[in-house]
Amino acid sequence: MTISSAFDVGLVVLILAVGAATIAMREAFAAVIGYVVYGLLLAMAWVRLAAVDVALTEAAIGGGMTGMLMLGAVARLRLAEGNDIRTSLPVRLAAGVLCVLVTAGVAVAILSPPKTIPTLAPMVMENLAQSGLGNPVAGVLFVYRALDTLLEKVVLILALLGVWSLAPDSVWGGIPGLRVYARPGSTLTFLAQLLPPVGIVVAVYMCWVGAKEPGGAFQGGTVLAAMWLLVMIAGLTSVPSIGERWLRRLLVVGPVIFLGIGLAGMVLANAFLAYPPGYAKPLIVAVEVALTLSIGAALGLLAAGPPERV
Amino acid sequence: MASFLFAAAGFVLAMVALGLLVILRRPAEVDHMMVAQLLGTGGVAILLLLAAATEAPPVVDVALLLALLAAFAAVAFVRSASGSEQEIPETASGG
Amino acid sequence: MNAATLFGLCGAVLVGLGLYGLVTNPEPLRKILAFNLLGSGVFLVFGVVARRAAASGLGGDPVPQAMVITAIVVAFAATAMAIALVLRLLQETGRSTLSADDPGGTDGGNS
Amino acid sequence: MPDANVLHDATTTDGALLVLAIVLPAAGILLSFVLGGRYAERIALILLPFGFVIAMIIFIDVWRSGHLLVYIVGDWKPPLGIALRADGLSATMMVAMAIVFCAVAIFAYADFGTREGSAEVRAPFAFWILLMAIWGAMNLVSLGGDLFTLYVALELLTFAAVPLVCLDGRAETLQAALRYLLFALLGSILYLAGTALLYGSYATLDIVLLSRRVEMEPATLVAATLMTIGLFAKTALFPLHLWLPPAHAGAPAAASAVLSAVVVKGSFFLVVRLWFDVMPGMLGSAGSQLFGVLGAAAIIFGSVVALQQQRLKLLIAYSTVAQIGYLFLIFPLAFDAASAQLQGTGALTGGIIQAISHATAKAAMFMAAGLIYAALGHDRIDDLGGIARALPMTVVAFALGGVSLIGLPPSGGFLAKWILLEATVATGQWWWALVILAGGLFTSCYMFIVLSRAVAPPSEPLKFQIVVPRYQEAAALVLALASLLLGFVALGPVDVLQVGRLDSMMVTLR
Amino acid sequence: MKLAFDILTVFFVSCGAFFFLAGTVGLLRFPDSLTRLHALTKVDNLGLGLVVLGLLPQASGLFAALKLVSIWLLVQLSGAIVTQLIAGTVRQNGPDG
Repeated sequence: MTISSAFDVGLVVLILAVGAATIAMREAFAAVIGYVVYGLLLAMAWVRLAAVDVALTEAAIGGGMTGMLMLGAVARLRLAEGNDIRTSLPVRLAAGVLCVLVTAGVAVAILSPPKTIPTLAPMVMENLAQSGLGNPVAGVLFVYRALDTLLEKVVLILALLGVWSLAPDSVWGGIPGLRVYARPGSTLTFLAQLLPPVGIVVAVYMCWVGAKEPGGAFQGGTVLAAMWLLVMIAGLTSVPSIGERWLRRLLVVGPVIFLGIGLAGMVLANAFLAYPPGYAKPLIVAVEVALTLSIGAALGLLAAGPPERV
Repeated sequence: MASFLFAAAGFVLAMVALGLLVILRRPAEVDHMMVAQLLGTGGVAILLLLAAATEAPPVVDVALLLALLAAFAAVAFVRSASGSEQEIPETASGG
Repeated sequence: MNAATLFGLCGAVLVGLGLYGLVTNPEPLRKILAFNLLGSGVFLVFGVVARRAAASGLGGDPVPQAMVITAIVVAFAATAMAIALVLRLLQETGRSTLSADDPGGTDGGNS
Repeated sequence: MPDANVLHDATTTDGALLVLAIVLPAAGILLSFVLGGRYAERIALILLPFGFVIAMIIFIDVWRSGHLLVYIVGDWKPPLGIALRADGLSATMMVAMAIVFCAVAIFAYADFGTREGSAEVRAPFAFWILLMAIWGAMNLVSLGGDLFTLYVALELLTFAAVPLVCLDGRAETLQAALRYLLFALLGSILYLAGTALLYGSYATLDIVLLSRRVEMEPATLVAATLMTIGLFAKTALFPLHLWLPPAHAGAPAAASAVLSAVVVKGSFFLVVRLWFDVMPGMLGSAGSQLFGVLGAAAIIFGSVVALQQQRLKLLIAYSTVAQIGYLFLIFPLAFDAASAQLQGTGALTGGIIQAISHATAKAAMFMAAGLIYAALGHDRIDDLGGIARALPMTVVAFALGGVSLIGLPPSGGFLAKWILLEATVATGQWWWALVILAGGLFTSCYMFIVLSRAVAPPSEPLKFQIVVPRYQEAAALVLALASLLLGFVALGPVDVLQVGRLDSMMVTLR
Repeated sequence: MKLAFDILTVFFVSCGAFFFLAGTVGLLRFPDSLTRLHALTKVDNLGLGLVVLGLLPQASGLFAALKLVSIWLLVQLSGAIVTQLIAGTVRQNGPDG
């Protein structure tokens, strides 16, 4: 056994232990902490699977944003009444058997790979040059399977609308109920002044490097969202009300530009979401920049929750 | 060289795991908040070592992102653990 | 056993763990957490599929990797929506349960 | 009739219509979101008829030419890229759904219309955007030629449907929405797990390419099982139906109509795609019988529980549980023992007609129930007396919807059940015929209970909460009539459902 | 030259790993939250610093080296502030809060 595979085994054991603890833990707060740790470990697993793009996304979303969301929820749920209902033993046993079956099924599927493992990697690389991109994952996201990426942005908008629609009628168009932790002159204020400039630089870097190397709109957007939330939590900027014009525009600018370029492709290139030869890279970069902003805004507002006050 | 770096990464991973175990076994929430700290430093170190061991420079970016978000997560921890009553605007339930 | 298969089995176990938590845990927040665990297990399966199809000088097949990125973002959006629902339910009834025998509003005067 | 060209792997003329069918709703959503206020309503009311026109053109194209319509997105052919394909099934579904959407839009105008000059209001703004989202998602479900694109479509459907459930913000509906969301998420993630395994084995998720490549092997079987369970959870097939009744009964009437008529059909359609198109030879005799048993259990269970309901909307919701069961009877009936394959003829046609007739009938019934609720301020079945005199059009719509559900001629339900019964005879599986007939009997029982209460004289003078607009009643009635007259398509374009089917069969025989 | 670099790397990374060990021991042994916090942050940051120092010889160029150093600075800075924040919470809620 080489050192690297020993590392992998250790990592897998740790992932499973933390994952199991997250499920088994009594206290919700501890479970959420476990989940944040789990997100970090998973990012490492993605590095080991040679999927740095995914590792970036997982580190940013899986650990950071989801963790923040859950921690906020746990803090509020502490006010809830105790929940003493326990699932009965037979149900748990049945569920256990079911889960073992599912695990076994997936394991069998993984342990019996086809004799020659099929792959699209050569085809992706062959055609990547004409788009001018260097990052194959970005190629898949914005060239070959651009339709999925575009529609997924619509999903994000819908999810945000779904969250907003939970507000009571009286506060529609009001301010999301993000819990702020403002204490003027505190260390948090200092952090919130210091970190965002760095974060913005990192986001720009992520977005810019995405065409060539791992990174891109998702990762950059997530960093932007985290920084925005930080500034809002520290009370340095107020949480915007959801009726603001600029906010709505910011949210849709990415998908709209994406859709527009896609439709232009029907005229200027030969298909929907095709790029005119020679212009592919600048167009994709434009789409990525706009998407970074929109994703940042959408993720930030998703974490901020439905409006709670006017 | 790669094996040494892997071994170092594995060692730091083991230390982080041990630290986590210790922290999470304590009842005080203040201890729990240290998790973010531990992950920030330990995780970054592991990822940097992995980047060097596998000669994959983009992995450094993962470490960069983690460094940034660890601070963010720590704020979320502190916000969540700090007394929930005084900050909540009047619309929230309870209180 | 190579690294890819190892992580694949890890993914399989995570799927089972997440499913177990989703079915048995009565608290909605914990169910959401378990759903995320389940999701990450599925994503790992994608990662393994990508890794073992490495070719053309790439560490893995980029197509499944791109799919995972899409799916992670969708999973986050789902988590956000579910948590918003749980919190709203809490606001409305002072509790957060899914049990059918509890129509909610048992202590409406709380807030 | 379908020609011998097996795979039209190039964009066909009029293929751009398929893009339009997906882009139009997407653009509508984005535009409404940014313009806000009343624009959401205006945009939806303009775009939905367009959607109907597009669906009709696609349908006529497919019917006339007997060819698939294909669009290669981004000019990247599968497996690298994504193809959109319209076969007979998708064209038919799109037209039927477009009709339901238009009727729902008219109906909803009363409840979710905003007054001139008023500020943006929460429920209407959300409703119109979500309606467009469901429309777009259903088009994508119908046209998507790639299993991962279909996953995105499923998620679109989920994220649009869940907020509709709790649009009025009551605690019960929030709870129902949360439960629905958890079920739906579980369903999507299991589906996603299946796509991962399929990709691992065949390096493509394109439906046509997959159908050529799939082999009987462990990974494929596990994948198909996971996907099927996930889709069952989303379709609310017994015993994974627990989320449906509270969610569908609690939503506002227009939303209930969409949820019950349209949304559950989306995941059902994917089950059909998966088993009839991707892997027709994989289900096997035992598997198809199992699907049938679950369907039969749903019919019996749903009907029996529906009979015990005290409230009208819950009764209709449980009736949906039962009617979904019929859709799964097609699997044992379409199974051809000789070739050990699912045949895309007879029973499948019956199933699709059942899906469409249920969509129209159930939407009409939920609308009618919503009007009754609005007029009386309650929907207790025992206190419905006198409503037939007060709202005759509504009660007629409800009754006609019931006629289709029971399966009396000339309704679509009759045609569907007739085809299914024929298939039971042809395949010698008489026991499914018993289930179909028993289901019809149960349905007539609960319809009789409701209607007999509705025509009875009121125990005390009725106090109306609001005056029900005529056009709302008309919308429900039109849908009910559509369902009633659907049976006459037997004389017309039933064979359109076969377009594209023969192709995939020939592919698998190679 | 390469060998000298490698020796440097081994030396500094080993030292860094040792400090991580020390941090964890501190976490185990110190009696109350504030001292544990102190031990953890100070010592682990030192450990990370040494690891970064050890990896500098392996960096592929000036930009990569700069990135490594800036990551360390970022962790250092934010770590210091976050420690303050946590300590503040301890004072406010009491050590068992």
